[in-house]
Order: sequence, then C-alpha cells, then structure tokens
Amino acid sequence: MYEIIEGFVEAARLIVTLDPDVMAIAARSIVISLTATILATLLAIPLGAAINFGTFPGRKSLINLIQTLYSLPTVIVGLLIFLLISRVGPFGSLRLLFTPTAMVIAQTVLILPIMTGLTISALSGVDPVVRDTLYSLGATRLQFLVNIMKEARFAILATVAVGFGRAISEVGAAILVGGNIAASSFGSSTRVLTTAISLETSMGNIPESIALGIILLAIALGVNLAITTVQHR
Amino acid sequence: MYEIIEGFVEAARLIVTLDPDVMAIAARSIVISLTATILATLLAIPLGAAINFGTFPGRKSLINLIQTLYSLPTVIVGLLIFLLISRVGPFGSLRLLFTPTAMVIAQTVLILPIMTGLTISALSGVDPVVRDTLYSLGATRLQFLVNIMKEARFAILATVAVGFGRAISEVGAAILVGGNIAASSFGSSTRVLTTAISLETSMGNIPESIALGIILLAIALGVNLAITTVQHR
Amino acid sequence: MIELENVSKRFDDKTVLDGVTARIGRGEIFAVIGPSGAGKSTLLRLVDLLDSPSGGTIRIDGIDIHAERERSLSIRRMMGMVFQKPAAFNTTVAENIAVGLRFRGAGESVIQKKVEDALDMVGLAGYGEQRARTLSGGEMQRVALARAMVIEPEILLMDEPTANLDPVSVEKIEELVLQINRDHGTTIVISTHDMYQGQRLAHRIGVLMNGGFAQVGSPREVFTLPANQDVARFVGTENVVEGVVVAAEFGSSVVDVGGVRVRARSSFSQGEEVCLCIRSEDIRIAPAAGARGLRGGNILPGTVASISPRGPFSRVTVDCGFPLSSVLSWKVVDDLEIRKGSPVSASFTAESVHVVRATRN
Amino acid sequence: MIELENVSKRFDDKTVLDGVTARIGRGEIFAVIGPSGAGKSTLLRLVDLLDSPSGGTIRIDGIDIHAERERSLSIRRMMGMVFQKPAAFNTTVAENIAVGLRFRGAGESVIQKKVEDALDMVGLAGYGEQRARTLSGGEMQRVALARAMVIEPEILLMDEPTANLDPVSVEKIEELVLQINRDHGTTIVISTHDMYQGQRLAHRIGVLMNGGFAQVGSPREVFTLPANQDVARFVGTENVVEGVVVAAEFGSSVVDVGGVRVRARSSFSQGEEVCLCIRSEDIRIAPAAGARGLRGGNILPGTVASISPRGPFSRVTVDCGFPLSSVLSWKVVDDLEIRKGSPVSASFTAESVHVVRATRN
Amino acid sequence: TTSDPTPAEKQQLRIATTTSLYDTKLLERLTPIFEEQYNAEVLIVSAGTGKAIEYGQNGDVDVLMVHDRAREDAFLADGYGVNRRVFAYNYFVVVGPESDPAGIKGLQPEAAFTAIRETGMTDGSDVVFVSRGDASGTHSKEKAIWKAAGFNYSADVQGSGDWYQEAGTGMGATLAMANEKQAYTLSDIGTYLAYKGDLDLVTLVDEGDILLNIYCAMQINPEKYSDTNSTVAKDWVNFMISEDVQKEIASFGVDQYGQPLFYAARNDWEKIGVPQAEVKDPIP
Ligand SMILES: Nc1ncnc2c1ncn2[C@@H]1O[C@H](COP(=O)(O)OP(=O)(O)OP(=O)(O)O)[C@@H](O)[C@H]1O
Ligand SMILES: Nc1ncnc2c1ncn2[C@@H]1O[C@H](COP(=O)(O)OP(=O)(O)OP(=O)(O)O)[C@@H](O)[C@H]1O
Ligand SMILES: [Mg+2]
Ligand SMILES: [Mg+2]
Repeated sequence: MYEIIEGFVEAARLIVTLDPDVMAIAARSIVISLTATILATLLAIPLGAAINFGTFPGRKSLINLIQTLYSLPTVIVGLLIFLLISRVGPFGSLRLLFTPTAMVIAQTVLILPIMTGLTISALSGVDPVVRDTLYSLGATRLQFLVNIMKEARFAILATVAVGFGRAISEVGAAILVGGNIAASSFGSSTRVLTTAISLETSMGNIPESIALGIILLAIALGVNLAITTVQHR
Repeated sequence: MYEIIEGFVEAARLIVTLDPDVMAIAARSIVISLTATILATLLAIPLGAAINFGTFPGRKSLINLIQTLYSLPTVIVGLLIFLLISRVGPFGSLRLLFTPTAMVIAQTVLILPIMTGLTISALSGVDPVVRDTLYSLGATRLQFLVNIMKEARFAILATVAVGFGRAISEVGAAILVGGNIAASSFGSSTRVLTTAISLETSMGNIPESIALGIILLAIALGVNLAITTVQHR
Repeated sequence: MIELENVSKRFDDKTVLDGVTARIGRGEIFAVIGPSGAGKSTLLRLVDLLDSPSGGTIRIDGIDIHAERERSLSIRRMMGMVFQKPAAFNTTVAENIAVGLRFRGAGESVIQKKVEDALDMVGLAGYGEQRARTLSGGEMQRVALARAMVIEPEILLMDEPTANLDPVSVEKIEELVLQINRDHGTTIVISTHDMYQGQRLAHRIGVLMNGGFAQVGSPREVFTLPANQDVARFVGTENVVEGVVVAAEFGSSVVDVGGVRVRARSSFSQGEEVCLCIRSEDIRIAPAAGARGLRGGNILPGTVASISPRGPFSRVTVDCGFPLSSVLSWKVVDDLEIRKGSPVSASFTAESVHVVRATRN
Repeated sequence: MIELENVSKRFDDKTVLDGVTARIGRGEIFAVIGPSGAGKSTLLRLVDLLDSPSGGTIRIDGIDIHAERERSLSIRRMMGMVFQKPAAFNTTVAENIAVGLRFRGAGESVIQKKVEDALDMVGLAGYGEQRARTLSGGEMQRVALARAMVIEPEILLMDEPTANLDPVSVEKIEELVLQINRDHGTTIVISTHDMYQGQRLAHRIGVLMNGGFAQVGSPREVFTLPANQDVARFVGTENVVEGVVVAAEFGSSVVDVGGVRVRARSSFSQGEEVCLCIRSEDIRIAPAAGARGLRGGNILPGTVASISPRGPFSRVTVDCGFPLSSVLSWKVVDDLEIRKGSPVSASFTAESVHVVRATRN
Repeated sequence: TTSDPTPAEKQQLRIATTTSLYDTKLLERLTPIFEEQYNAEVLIVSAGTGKAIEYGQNGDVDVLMVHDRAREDAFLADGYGVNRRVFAYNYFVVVGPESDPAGIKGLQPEAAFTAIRETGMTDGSDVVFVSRGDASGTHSKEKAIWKAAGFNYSADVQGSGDWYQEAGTGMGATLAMANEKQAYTLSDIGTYLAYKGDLDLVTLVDEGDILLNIYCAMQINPEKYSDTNSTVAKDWVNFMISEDVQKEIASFGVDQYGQPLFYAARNDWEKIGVPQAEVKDPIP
C-alpha cells in the first residue's frame, strides 16, 4: 500500500522535475496513440456508416464479426503484425519492426474493430427521421456523413475516447512490434508508458510503475477533457 | 506468414482432439471473464443510470473521470489489486493473490469504467419522451431502469460486448494477480488463454500462440452470437 | 381536485409561464387552448411531475405535489398522460399499451383483455402485434391514448391528442373521452389547438396566453364573450375592430370605428377606447337595395371585398369603412348573386356586438 | 410534373398502397386527404425517394425517379419535404434552417439573410438562437416548414404541416403556402387530415382510401359530389343513407329509405341500391307547423333527436324515419325554440341530394 | 569554399537479449560507452529466451545475447548464428522461505530438489516449488537439475501434484509468487538480488556446478541475412569480451548489492568449461 503513496510522490517528482526520459516516453505515447486513434477514427467512421446505413447480405454476420474482434488480444495483434513486418515476412523489406510506425499500425488494427462497432452502435441510435431529413434536404454522401456525425457526436466522441483509451493503455502489441527499445535518439526509441510500466513492474519497481501509470492517466485526462469539450458543444 | 496457417491447423487439432490442457484453460477464461463481465454489468448499469439521469454537482467531472479511466493500463490495475491483496496488503489475510477470484476482481475493476461510460452514452441516446412516458406511466425506479434498458438494449448489449472483449483479451492484470499458474488441479491454476498466449509467445511458439488466439476468438464469437440474438429481439 | 396557484416556469432567460392560477374540479373536463408556444405542454408536464415549476404551487387533492418527493410515485400513478409527440417503446403495439398495467403488477390475462379492449376502443383492433415504431402518426397517437387509458387514472392529461387525426377518428376519440369521463368520473385536462374540440368536450376552457390564463370559462362564454381582443381573435371572432365610445347611456353605446358609427350594448363610458367583437355568423349580408330595417341595430352599406371558401360555406368580407366578414352558404352566395365588388349591406344587432376594453399589444 | 402510375407499397405482409395512380401538374397544389393509416405519409416518402415502391412507377418530368439511382441526388434536390413528426437537429433553430442551404454551398451572408426571412415568415422571428430541441410542437413544425422552404424547391412535399398549430398560425402558414405557390410556381403536394385546409389551399384533392385514390377532383367536386359513400362520410357529408330506387324517369328518381320516400336527381334506374348524400347545410329545419311547400323537393316531418354544439353552430339531428342532421346557428335554434323532442320538418331540394351507387364494406 | 565534413551516418545495432540479463541493467551501463566509441546507436529488445532466439532466426536483430548453452548450440548448428563469445557467468540460487520446511539448506542442488519433491508430495504438506515454466534459460537449468537428480521431468515433476506450480512468467513475477506462497524456486542471482528487498525468501542453495549460468553474445549469420549490420555486430561482441568491459562486468552491482552480479568470463574459461577461443579471441 505504501508503494501507492510512493508512486504518487514519484509521479509528482517526475512531473515537477520534467524528467527528460519520462517526458520523452510520455510524448512518444501521446504521439503514437493519438496517431493510431486518428487513423482508426478516419477508417472506422466511414466503415461504420457504410455498415449501419447499408443493406447488403451478411450485414448482421459482419457486425457479429466486428464485435467478436473486440476480444482480439493485443498479443495476437502484435504477433500478426510482427509476422507481416518481420524481415522474413511479406513486408519485411520495409524494415518497420521495432519502429514507432509499427506500433501505430498495431494500435490502429487493435482499436479498429471496437471503434467501428461503437460507431455502428452510435449511428444506429440516431433518430431515423433525422436521417431522412438530411436526405430530403439534398445531402451528398459526405454531407450526410458529416451531419449525422454531428447529431451522434456524443456517442461518436465516446467511441474516440474508448479507442484512445485502448490504444494508450495496451502493451502486448506495443512490446511485440515496438520492442520497448530505449535508444539514445527519440525517433529510434519505442519505449512508451505502458511498456515502461511493464518493465518497471517486471523489475519490481512498483512505485515507478505507479508513477508512470499516474502520468499516463494524466495524459488521458487531458485528451478526454478535449473530447468532452467538443462533445458538449 | 506460414506460422499463421500452422496456427489454424494447430487450433483445429487442439479443438478436435479436445486437448485437455487447452480445454481447461479455455474453460477458465470463459468462467473468469464472464463472471467479471456479469459483475461489472450489474455495477455499471445502475451506476451509469444514476449518473446519466441524475443531476448533482460534479456530474460532468465524474463523466470525465470515468472516460479517463478507459485508459487505465491493465498492468496498473493488476498492480493495484496486487498491492491490496498481497500477503502484506490490507486484504492479504484473504489469501486471494494468485487465485481465479483475484483475476475476476481485477477484470471487473478494469472493465467497470468503460462499461459505466458506455452505459451512460447508451442511456443518453434514449429519446427523452420515452423516459417521460415511463415516468408518467408510474414506473418505480427499478421498473424504470429495466424498461429504459430494454429501449437501449442495442447499445447496452454493445457495452456488454465491449466489456467482455476487454476482459477476456486482457493479460496484464491477469498475469500479475493470477500468475499464469499451471497447477495440476483446475482450481489452483490461473492460466487463461491470454496468459498462455503470452507465455507461448515469449517462448517463440508462434503457431501455438495463434492457435490459442483463434480459440479465444471462437469463444468470443459464441458469446457475441448470444449477445446479438438478444440485441436484435 | 387540481389547484394551480401562481405557477411560473422559466427556461434559462425565457419566461414561459408567469403566474398561472386555476382550479380544476373532480370529474371536470378542462381544455387548455392557446397559441403555439403559449406553454400548454409545459403546464401539463408540470402537473405530471415531469418538470418542476420555477415558482408557485400545484396541488392535487390539497397535496403540494412538487414538495412531497417521497409521494411522487403514488401521485404520478394517479395520472395518465398522452404526449403531444408520443414516443413508441421499441416493441409491439400490445406491449406498448400493457406497460402501465405491468408496472402495477396486473396479471397476464387481465392485461391481455384490457389491451384488446383498448385497441378496439381507439379503432386499432388487430394492430396488437405490429411493431409500434412502424405506426403512422395518427395510429401512434391513438396507441398513446390507449396506453394512458388502460391504467384508468384518476386524472387524464392529454396534450393535443387528436392533432394528427382525421375528422372521423377525431369524432371517435372524442366520444371515447366523454365516455371515460362519464363512466369513471375521470378528471381530464386536455390541451388542444382545435377550439371546437374544446367546445365539444370541455366543461370549462382556459385560454393560455402571454404566460397566464387570459380567460377561464364555459365554452360558450369564451366564444361569445371573449375577455379581450387577443382572446377574441384567437377563438375565431372574425371581426375585431377598435373604436372610441362617442355616446353612452343606459348600457347602450355608440362607437366610432374609423368614422363609421356602430351601436352596441355596453357599459363603457364616453371617450373610452374599446374593441368590438362581432362573430361573422351574426352578420347578415343583403343586396344593397333590399336591406330591411333593424330596430336599434346596425345596417352598414359597403361593397364585397373578397369571397373565400370556408368548408361548406363562403366567407364574404364587406368593406363598410372597415372590413366585416360574414359566413354564408355557397347556395346563398349564388342566390344573392354576391360577387367581388357587389354593393351590399351588412346588418347586425346591437346585442351581437361584444365590447371589451382595447388593449395595446 | 409528377406522375404516379400504379404505385404500390407493401410492408412485410401488409399492403398499404395498392395501385395509386395520379398526375400532378407543374405549379399545382395537390392535397392528399384520407383516414389515419391510409398511406399518405408513405406516398410522400416514396415521392421523396425515402423509400422504394413495391411496384409501379413514379415519374418526375418524365424520369422514373426510382430507376435512376445515379441521379437521385439531383432529383432529391428538386424537392423539399416537411415531415409529419419533424426532427430537430441538435443545434440552434437558425442552424436547423440553414442546413439545406449549406448543402448547396450558399454563402454565409445569403444564408443568414434567408434564414432570418424564413423565421419571420413562419412567425418565429427572434427564435434563431434557441436550441431547436427545446421548441414546442407547433414551433418545431414551423421550423421544419422554414427548413424545407429556404431551399426554394421546385416541389414541396408537406406531411400534415399544420397538425400541431393553432388556427391563427394555421392561417398564417396557409397564406405562406399560397404565396410560395403563386410567387415561385412551386408544385405543392400536401397531406392533411383537415379537409377544409385541402379546400382552402388545393387546386385538386385526392382522397386516399383502401390503398388507392377513391376520388381525385376539385375541392368542390369532392365535397359536393363524393364518388362513393366512404368518401362522402369522410369529407363530412353528415347524411349518408342507403335506399332503393323505386321510381325513375327523366333524370329524376324517388328513393325509398326505410319506408320514407325521397326525391332526388339521378340517372339510376328502378331497383338499384343507392346511397343518398345530403350535406347538412342544405337541410332546412322549420317548426312542424310552418313548413313551406317546396316544389319538386322533400319535406320530411320528424322530431328532434339531438342537438350538439359545432363551433358557433348547433348540429340538430332530426329523426324522420332515418336520422337527418342540419346545422343551425345558436340564434336560430333559440329563435325557433328547437329542443330535443320538438316536432319539426326537414326540407331539402332534389338537387341537393347526391346519389351514388351503394357499396358494401 | 569550405565544405563541412559530413559525419558518417550512425549505424544502428539491434540486439535481442533475455529479460533476466536486461533487467540487471548491465547493458544500460555498457551501451553509452559503445555508442561513443563506435558512433553507433544500440537498440536493445528484451524478450523471453525463446522469443529472443526467434528474433535472431528471423534476422530481425544483429546480435543475440542469451544464457542457454543447449539452445545456443542448436542455433549455431542451424546456421543462424556465428561467432559466439562468452562474456560473463554467475550461479543460479535455490531460494525459499526462511523456515525451510523441506530442510534443503546447504544441500547440493540435486539433493535439495529431491527433498523438495519428496516433502511436497506427502499429504498435508505446505511445501511448494514455483517453476518459471516458460522455457527460459532459467527454466532449462531447472529441468537439467531435475534430470540430474534422476527424475523424468514431464512424468515425475510436472503435474505430479499441487506442490509443483509453473508460473509461466518472468523471473521477477516468479519470485513474487514464491514469496507469496512461501515456496521454493530457482532464480538467477541478478534478479534475486534486485528483488531481495521486497522478499522474505532467503538463499538456501548456492553451490554446485550444475548451478552455473553462462552468458554469451553472438552475431547473426550475415550469410543468412545479408543486410544485417555485421560490422557493428562484430564490434559489439568484441567489445563485450574486451578487457575494459570485462573489468566493468566484474565490478557491476557491487556498489548496489555489496556483491557482484556477474563474474568476468575472460580468465575463467576452464572453470566454466568453454573453449578459450570463446572468451578471448576477438572476431576477426
Ligand atoms: N428548455 C427550453 N429552453 C428554452 N425555451 C423552451 C424550453 N422548453 C420550452 N421552451 C419554450 O417554451 C415555450 C412553451 O413551450 P410549450 O411546448 O409549452 O408550448 P405549447 O403551448 O405546448 O405549444 P404548441 O402548441 O406549439 O405545442 C415555447 O416557446 C418553447 O420554445
Ligand atoms: N414498416 C412498416 N411495417 C408495417 N406496417 C407499416 C410500416 N410502415 C407503415 N406501416 C403501416 O402503413 C400504414 C400507412 O402508414 P402512413 O404513415 O403512410 O399513414 P398515414 O396515411 O400517413 O396516416 P396518418 O394520417 O395517421 O399519419 C399504417 O397503417 C402503418 O401502420
Ligand atoms: Mg405543446
Ligand atoms: Mg402520416
């Protein structure tokens, strides 16, 4: 229990002293997870809209499949991406393994199903008359999408919050494709908050782990405040 | 890439031969994660309803906090629970550490924020007139809750799907408080699919990892089929 | 039974209700009429405990319903409400109607029977198994009525319950409302924009305007003796004209309306600015030549300014210095060969002129 | 402009429209009336491309709109629709109205101007910044009208646009509709359950019943010469009675109605089962004693069965072997001292009896 | 005109290592020195032994550092690795509760294991042995001890009762678990020392040849993966056995734990039974 208090003290110290290592790790976490969240959002919204408003055979099965993929363990995502980008894999020549790019890809893949699924759920909650009104006012596909998003913005942004939360908190894929490398240059390093937490934990440094966890939550709080601001507009 | 095919073959073999070790692990995964999902649902629904329909100071901040906790890394949850239930922790005398019960607790804590948050989002999507109609028809609190759930069932069950997905796919907390123990009796073991996948991966046994991943997804598919059946009723 | 005492309701900086006071008796049918946005729905919602007043008290059987939070369930269960835009629960029509009964723990067979009966009464027999979300506007309105009705509330609040219905269905629903009131002694508060509906159904009508009841009275009172010119216009008195009393004695007066003199019964004194309300059906139009003398009445010569259809009638507007409208059947219009520009005379008695004090808007 | 050819629509196993055929001309105002659930909304939705017909063709300017999928955007942009239960976008009133203009890429200043004007026209000036979700039922209906109107569509589809409005607002909106039609030549299809509205606004009325148009014609035709007894009842012909032709010659016939003989103009021959439609305003009620002779007409003695209010009139039903209703002003009822049970005579001309073939329901 | 001499582009060196080595932070001490000397950037990925070997097999790294002789031999034999050099060694320890219910203190490792098993299998005993159970170098060693003690691992040990539990995780977690359950376990000395402060476990057996733990570094075969950074890889391996670094290794951890975590391999090749070339000869 004492370690929790120690964790808070340590977190405060790290933040106050702007510990350069920790700042770099935190910055990397933000960049990678935000990028992944944005990418996944850009994919999930049109995809979710197409599935929600579309009528095609196998639609229900597709939704089922997507919901099933919520359970995709991060380690499996990491493994699959690893197999694809490892040097002997089909995309090996790109030398993406152990790079932040690989982590972005893995996190995007990881959160895409849940974001698509929740987008479908958000859109299915929009009053059908709103939908019809948009059509009848002569919306193009894009205008329709933008406006229906505005109507469902609370739920859509909740989806983004979920996606970001899952991306920044996951560790399995990050460690497998990123490697948790602490290199001397910012761009070559792949250590993010979660992988650092894992490492500290495995070394028995519990206060440090908790301190990093607190920093992670502080970042998440910031992102969520931004999201909520838009949500309630 | 070849490992993926091998993974499928291996998965088929394990399932067809009803490999007793794997079956036990899978069963444990289902029991633990379903229990956690049910517990979290039972907590999240009244909590989410109270927050959504309530009017109290700090309501928005509370929602913010809940959304922030979406980013709670599983390792941190694991650590906190670990500190609470380890022999020297405040609940040490219960000897819960490295038991399936501990895993259920950790997973419940892990998915509670996301389930509460999505419940709020689901309920906020219900037409206010539906709400008023229920009140005006003389619903008690419980009747109100039950009926509003029925109206929001699509989104509520999507929430359950998310919660279950997160529970069954997480590994950080499971390993920390469960320990991935393979003991000879079912009850003393705490090895579940994700921790087994991690182990296989760390041993470099990719086909086995993928096979276990496929089995995990098969389970998730089953659970989701059940959920969708209720959802579309 | 229901007492509204100085009830007010503000939304942010908009005051919708401002000192609404009324008493509605047990077993009474009370109609709230008023322009769009007057606060009719807001008032009903306050009575049904769906919203809290910003000020004032609402009492039912003497109990301040907004003060007694722990009794709100039992108070709410006394009432049934039909919303203006009813919402369908996402299930079958029958289940939608059954909800209130289920809340009260009714048995399955009772529920089934009552639901069937209710469907029948609102003219939707056979719709029980349809999904409620697919109903047409009018069908849903009737389901909402059935839903509120089956719980046999002591007080039935209805917010424009026939707004989306055709006349044949309206008639059926109105009969049903009267029957419920008659058979169960249900107190009914109905908001409506159809004044004739108010008249057909209500014992008393309250005209909600500018935040309060401008007039509360029997339908006949409201229609023939509107309290002010706003009410007069609102209840469809076609002719509302302003003037000044130029002579007055023995409850009789002469009013100058833009140069034309009109006799009326009233107790206003000379010099007062007044408003004359004359119902179009009290005005006779005759060819200019054949105007018969009318003792103590008014005969105003003029020319026909316009003729427009109004149901099975025509509305003829005559310019006699100021416009005066009358309603004639098509046949009479044809018979008298009334056309736009025809010289005619408009006549009406002094008694048919209702005089109110002029109010500035 | 709009051609409906044998249009049908089934939902699951329920056939709502079944062979609807009509042509609506450019610049015409066409009213669709019909009982609740007849398929009025369904029909408008099919025209607005919001739903696909199960059969038949809908053409606009000769183009089969449901066949040309790639042109659906431009076809949709020709039309504006006001929904029966309009939905508010979760933003301000002004933004709600601006949406269609934004879709068409209008400039900010143009948008602002048009929105202001539109708000003014529907009587909601000053409501621009209010959140649309907080509007009252009638206010929202007017916003929906403004929203469809600002895009100046060639075709305006309106689904019961005044259902939730008070008479004063209705009048304003009706004037606006007429003005739009007059100034822009907009083709307008309006569904309404208010038949008098159909009459006030429409060039032609289509009566939708049992899956198709039972009658399409000018308002006067529909009201005075209903095509069958269902239409007659629906358009408010109070007196619809069945009988058998017992004598017929030279376009004139005598019909036996339960033993009472009624003269009517018709070309049905002896023995045919017919239905007599007599509008209540064509029936005169006189005290039994003072009934004047009516050449070639009908004078039926009877007793007053009931008197009920009907707006500023009273509806008096006389039992003359079969019930006959007439509408009298309150004054006349008082003057003639008509009470329930009074012996009276009801008289009407043979011309005012509209005879249609009896149909079995 | 003068042109700036463009500095030679930094070479990246990717190393896969086992977690137990990585967690001691020895490499963290050494990499800055190497980066400075060779103008290189060192990227270290730590993973379970199996996973680390897989990285090597795939050519995702340039250097592999593990401590499992048998599997290293196979790796070399399959042609994935070349130029193995041994840079350090230490000893595993058997740790357990101070009460030592199986009475193994001071025994030889084989005897100690036998005692744990015997007591563990008697009814009502609370003796537990927690195994890494993750095919790591430590786990391999444990299996070797069971074998040396005369047991068939899968038949006599694994699954023979609740006394034997496989943690299937890293060393740290395994120690935590042993601590929680007041159980015995086999640990590398580095991790044990790092965790010692939080543990009630004490060292019970730390002598016996079989406890020897040898760390090596090797190059990934450049003939198999032509674009590995073979030069820097070579530099790294040579760096690890260089005299300066060997000294560094021998003193690493003394200031923190009061005892070294590793012994330098350079002069002890006979004692640890590896060819002299593997500790002394730089890769040409
Ligand atoms: N939350 C709110 N914020 C601001 N204004 C509101 C809010 N709710 C209602 N109003 C305003 O209060 C007024 C009264 O609304 P109400 O719904 O009671 O009118 P109504 O008499 O029922 O009208 P209608 O006949 O059109 O249904 C309207 O002008 C409406 O815009
Ligand atoms: N999806 C559906 N499934 C089954 N029946 C449907 C569906 N949609 C509409 N209907 C039925 O079709 C009929 C016509 O509906 P529509 O909304 O067109 O009626 P309407 O003429 O507009 O009636 P109202 O005047 O009440 O608005 C109704 O009886 C309705 O119940
Ligand atoms: Mg209202
Ligand atoms: Mg409709």
